[in-house]
Amino acid sequence: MDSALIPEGVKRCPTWKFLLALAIAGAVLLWGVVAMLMVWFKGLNQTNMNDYYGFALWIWADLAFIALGGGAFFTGLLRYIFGIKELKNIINYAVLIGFICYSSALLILAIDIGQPLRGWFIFWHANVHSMLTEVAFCLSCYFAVLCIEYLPLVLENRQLDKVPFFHNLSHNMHETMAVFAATGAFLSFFHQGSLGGVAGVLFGRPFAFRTGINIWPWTFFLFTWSAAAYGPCFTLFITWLTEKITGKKLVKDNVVELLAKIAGWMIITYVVAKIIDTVYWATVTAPSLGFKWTFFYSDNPLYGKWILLTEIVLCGIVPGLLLIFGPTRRNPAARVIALLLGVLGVSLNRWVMVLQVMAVPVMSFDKWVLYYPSWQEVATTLLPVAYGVILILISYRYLPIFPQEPELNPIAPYTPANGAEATAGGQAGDESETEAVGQAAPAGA
Amino acid sequence: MKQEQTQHRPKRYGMVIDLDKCTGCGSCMVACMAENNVSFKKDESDKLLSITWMRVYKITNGKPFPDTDICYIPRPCQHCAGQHEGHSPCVSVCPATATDYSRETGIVSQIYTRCFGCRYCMAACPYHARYFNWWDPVWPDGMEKYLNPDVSPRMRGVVEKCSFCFQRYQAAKNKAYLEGRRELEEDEYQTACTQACPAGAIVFGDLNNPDHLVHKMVDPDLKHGGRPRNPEVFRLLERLGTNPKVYYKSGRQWVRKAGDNYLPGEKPGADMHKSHS
Amino acid sequence: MKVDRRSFLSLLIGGAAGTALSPLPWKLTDDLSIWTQNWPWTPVPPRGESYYETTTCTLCPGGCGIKVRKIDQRCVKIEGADEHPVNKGGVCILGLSGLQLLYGPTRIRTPLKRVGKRGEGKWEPVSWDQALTRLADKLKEVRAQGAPEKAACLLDSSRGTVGHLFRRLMTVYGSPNFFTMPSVEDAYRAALKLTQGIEARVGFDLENADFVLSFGCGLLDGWGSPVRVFKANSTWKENHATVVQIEPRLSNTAAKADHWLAIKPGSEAELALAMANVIVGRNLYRSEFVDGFCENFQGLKRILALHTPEAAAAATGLAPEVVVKWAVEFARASRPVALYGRGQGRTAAGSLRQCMAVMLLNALVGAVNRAGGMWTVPDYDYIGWEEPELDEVARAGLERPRADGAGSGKYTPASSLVQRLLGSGAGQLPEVLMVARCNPLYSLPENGAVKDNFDKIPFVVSFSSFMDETAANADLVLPEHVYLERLEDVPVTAGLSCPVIGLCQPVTEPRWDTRSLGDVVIALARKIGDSAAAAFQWDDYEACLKETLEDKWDTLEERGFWYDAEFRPPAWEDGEGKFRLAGGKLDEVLQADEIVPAGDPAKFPLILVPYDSIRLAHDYIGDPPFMIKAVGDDVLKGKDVCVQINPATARKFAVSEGSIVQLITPVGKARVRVHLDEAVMPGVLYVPRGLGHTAYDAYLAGKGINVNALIGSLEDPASGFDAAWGIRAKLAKV
Amino acid sequence: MFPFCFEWVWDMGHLVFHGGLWYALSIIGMGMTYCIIKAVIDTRRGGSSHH
Repeated sequence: MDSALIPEGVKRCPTWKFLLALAIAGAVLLWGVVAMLMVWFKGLNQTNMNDYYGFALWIWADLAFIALGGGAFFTGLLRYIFGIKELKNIINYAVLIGFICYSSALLILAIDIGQPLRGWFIFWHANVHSMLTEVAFCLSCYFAVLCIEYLPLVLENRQLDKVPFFHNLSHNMHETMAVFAATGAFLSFFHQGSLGGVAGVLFGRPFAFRTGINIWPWTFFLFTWSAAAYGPCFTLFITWLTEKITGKKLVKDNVVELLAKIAGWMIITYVVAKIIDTVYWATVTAPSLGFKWTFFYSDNPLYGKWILLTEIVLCGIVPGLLLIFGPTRRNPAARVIALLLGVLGVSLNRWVMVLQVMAVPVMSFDKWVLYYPSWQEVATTLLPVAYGVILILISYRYLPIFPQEPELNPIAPYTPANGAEATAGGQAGDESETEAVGQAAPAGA
Repeated sequence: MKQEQTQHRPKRYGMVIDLDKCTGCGSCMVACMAENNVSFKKDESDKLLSITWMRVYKITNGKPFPDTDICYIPRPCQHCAGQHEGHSPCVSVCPATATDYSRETGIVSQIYTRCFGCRYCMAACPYHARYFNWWDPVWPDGMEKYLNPDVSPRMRGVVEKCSFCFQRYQAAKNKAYLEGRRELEEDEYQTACTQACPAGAIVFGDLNNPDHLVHKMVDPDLKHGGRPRNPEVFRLLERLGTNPKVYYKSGRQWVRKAGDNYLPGEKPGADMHKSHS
Repeated sequence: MKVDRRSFLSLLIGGAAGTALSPLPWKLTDDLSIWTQNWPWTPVPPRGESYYETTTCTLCPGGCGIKVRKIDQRCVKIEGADEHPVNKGGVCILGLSGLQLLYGPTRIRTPLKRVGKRGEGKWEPVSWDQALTRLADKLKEVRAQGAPEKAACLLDSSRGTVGHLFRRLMTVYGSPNFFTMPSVEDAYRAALKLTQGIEARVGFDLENADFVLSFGCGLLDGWGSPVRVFKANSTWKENHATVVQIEPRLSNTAAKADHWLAIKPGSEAELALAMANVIVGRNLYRSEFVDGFCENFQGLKRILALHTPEAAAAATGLAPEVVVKWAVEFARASRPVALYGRGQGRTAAGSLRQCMAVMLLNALVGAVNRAGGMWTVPDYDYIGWEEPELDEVARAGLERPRADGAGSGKYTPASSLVQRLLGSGAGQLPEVLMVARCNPLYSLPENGAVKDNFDKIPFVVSFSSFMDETAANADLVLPEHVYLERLEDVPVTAGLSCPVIGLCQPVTEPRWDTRSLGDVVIALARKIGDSAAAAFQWDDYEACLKETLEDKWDTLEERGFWYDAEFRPPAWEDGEGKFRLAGGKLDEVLQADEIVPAGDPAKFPLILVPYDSIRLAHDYIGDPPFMIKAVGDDVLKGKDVCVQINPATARKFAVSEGSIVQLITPVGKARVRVHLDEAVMPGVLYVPRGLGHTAYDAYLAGKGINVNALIGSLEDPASGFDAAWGIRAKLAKV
Repeated sequence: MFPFCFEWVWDMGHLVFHGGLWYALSIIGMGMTYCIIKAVIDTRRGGSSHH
């Protein structure tokens, strides 16, 4: 019944299945919305945060989402500025994922603040020396860029594209995309970095504090670098997941492998920098403040040394090497494991830089404090995930996200004419979709 | 640079707490709550959710009975000056300029109506001197009558903290102005906790003024962020470079050592004067 | 159709775009943020003229002068009165919380008559006239039976005009049963009578002492007049005086003392006597005092002979050399003083033997009536009312023995033994009991027995301002003003060295339909009529007060207090007085048995000792919300009180930090939370007083346990005072 | 944000920050303006560009 909206030359699952998937994701979304409203109306007492844990799950989610969404700016940078043409086949999806990540981060920020109705004070009364101000401005601006990057894709929907103005606008935006991508990269460099700076400038928190260049602590650069390294991992991982769920190949291997290779090198260079940073911090910065680095990992099993090892070795060196070496990179299983480890690694890094910072006592007579989130916090964190799933469901169904999809999945027997007919015919299209269901059903359920 | 509102020498209001005199009685905490309209809940036993601008920490030397010893450390906001005047851990991070460092008084203020509750300042403060209003403040029926009109009760969702009873400074300045004076006498501006302390353990005044008792007790090295030259006086977390304006005095070595962090085997004071770049 | 939809959509989109571009969203955004800055449910305290009014705090016996900051008619802050001789500007945590009591919801707003079962909380508001008539009728009924001694009253103390009005009422009514709540001052008074043969109180010239030997006194935990002692402590620090705290637990006092002697609980008297032995044995006593003004030194020597440092070492757990060392240091100090009174000293008088042993130490070093020492301070004598005319019934009633036995026979040293009466149920319970300014149902040890005995009293009247435990279990409540609303004299004792009378004066209009207690007594006497009415001829209480304080009134009104700064105890050289060191009743006291905590050590391997904290009010006043907020999480966590236990003991009994256990004693059991603390002696458990209220509001009620429910009372064999300092206990799984 | 706030203190930070911010904002703004205007013109011309 929605076949008129489905892009030309591709098959989509039947509507009922699509609606079912929407309903499932919608239920999670609804749960999150209930929690969100509770938080807005009753206040932050709905969380398990406290005066020692002013930053907790949500800030972690923000940092993680933005790091994972870093695939958008970095892929854009590679595609439009460095001119790596192959990446045009994945850039759409990178933009979509980035869009989801950033809009989610903004939403969570709006929930996380004690006075959401005054949230705009961060712009109005901005303290330009605060890393968070920089985050807010760059994040908002970059989100605007993401909207600009996502808009032409929306306008390419078959029906919208029929409107001449939309068609032209979309075309023009494509033409100027390099400018936007460059601006996006510029903004991303600063907000990803500022997010790193958020923790790194805390000179009252020796676990987080880093020296650096001028006003920028080393975490500033590490965060940008890690977002560029791990963001594409997330893009690739979600692409793989989408392929598994739809049961279709959507992006050609050469594209995936190219991006994976770049990510691999980025990860390895990042990890080297991270190790240098960690060693310097552990041997110079922390001791100068009176702390032996082992102290930070000494109190409880959660924040033991394992967390540092996991972050750097298991989720850093390992995926980096797996993606650099040709044989493992080309092996789909090894590649996906590497991507997953990368995604976990950057999330773990953000976790450590937010929650472990809060856990460690600074005054010698203070106590370690551990925290677990309330269901409201979990629900509101899953809300954007559900929202992302819904947006992907809709976008995938109605927008030509994967340029290589028709070529990789010809509607048998594929002829340009047949494709045109199928879309016009409607009934025939539905039938061919029924066939596809068989493949998609297990993953979809 | 911001123009000084007075042609006179700027003030650096600070506090010295004699930990050997402090008895841990808690008067300072309640004096503060009463003066500053601090709210309370039915259960305040979770100290991670309990707003106490002035919090009295109980510390121990960790030795077994009967060699064990305890000491109380009253902890108001430390009113850090930071590495360079005004670069307090919290002031530098607040995205909305809702907390500010006064170059006239050295007091770190909090603007409740501007704070939007991001809690970054709380993450930045190593002293945990900042508190968030997780709940709407509710006074039991009738008790709102005792609220002090000089301090506005805070609404849910904002951060609050000790202001060195800034309202008292304003009142004293107003009074002095009406009397045609520009300078305040030492006893004209005292915080509620200083005034209430039954042991007289808290001394408050202008660290820049050599006539004030705080200056005499601390003998601050103003070229080095006000570092105390009196060997019995110390500041909490001196090595972080926060340069607080709350000083502590104790004759007990273990108490002074507890004020900062030291590497295993490191002697207190060895690295006191070095701070990070 | 298609056109319609398109135009509808256009309208919608156009409208949205138009609205977005108009100033409306900006205005709304701005308005919303302004609204959050003025939420109507966040109170805005009204402004007004700011000024101070001075009065006297009566929340504890300390007698501090306070000034109340007011904004128009509202009281907004309590601060210490700078000029006041007791507290010199300082103010304690309870004093600071006073406005929460004034304005709090636990106030009783009008006289109440019980309508449901006792303690059920069902009341009927009645008028003052109805309430007084009902009480007067009840009293007349009892008197008509010819048994006026069956009416009794219980006050915090007999001091001041209000105490005397009550006492006068009981006298003219014909009842000897005027009770006061126990305090260490009772023991000091008894000891003074035995040693010097005078009725007076004890004061300490703390500020001038240079060596303070404290036998478990919570000097920094609320002992005496708390703010005054805090200030004295700071003076000691400045003057480099030595403070030695003798106590099994590292209390705040012990922590701040220069030396902490952790002795086994209950062995204080042994230690004091052994120190006396050392001082005598080494000829370190001040012979000019002992030889000059003391009697029966030989008798004392004989008694002390048994109390060797070795014997004390066995009892206290200290090494004999340590006992000797501190005895020598104490004796060699130039202005030493020894202090008695466990904790705040407001729960029980304690062991007279221990009090006496401490007093003897003072005598041996000559620290009696000397600078820096223990002073004999005459009782306040400004109340010089004419003796009332008694009728036949009254005379007969007064002849009858007191229900608690105090003042006669074995109990001669005591003036009031309310614990004996209400706890042990030793005497005949009254028919009518009037309770004012105390909360016996909460604050007397052996709480369960007290409650049972209370239930047997047919008619209980409370004059409390607050719905405390006693008021909640009364039949009639006649609420008095709180201290900020009333006019009254406050003669301070509390160990002050100089006489101070504070004036409590109203700083605010009464908030509710309450009355001054003095007026209530006068009105009650009038209602009773006959000789009672005749004995209360004042127009009202204010007239009575002014008349009584005639020569001091102007000073009181002007300064808020009357203070005899020049007071010095009479020099021994000038008088005929002697200090008796031994003989007769003294020997009996000194040779009385040690107080051993109740319970079978085999069944109850541990000892439970209650402790006092300055942050926990445990007398008549319950902790206001501010104070409860200041209580540490190592004392109260959620609804559970923490029992302090040494980690070694915890290991032995397999309990760990934070675990919930049953604390069982021979008289009761309760749920507690384990807190490991190196500050307490192995084998001894500590639970604070002041928690476990069932009355008051949700800010206080139901938090922790009332340790009085776990503690029994033990009669001091020499005086009848309650001398229990602890009880045998054990821990069990919940 | 604005120099008329009472606590305003001019320093390098403002120049750097606002410089970067308005640079980015103007590029985004000008880029979008260009795209929209060009799309309007293209549409007026009746043409439909191909891609």
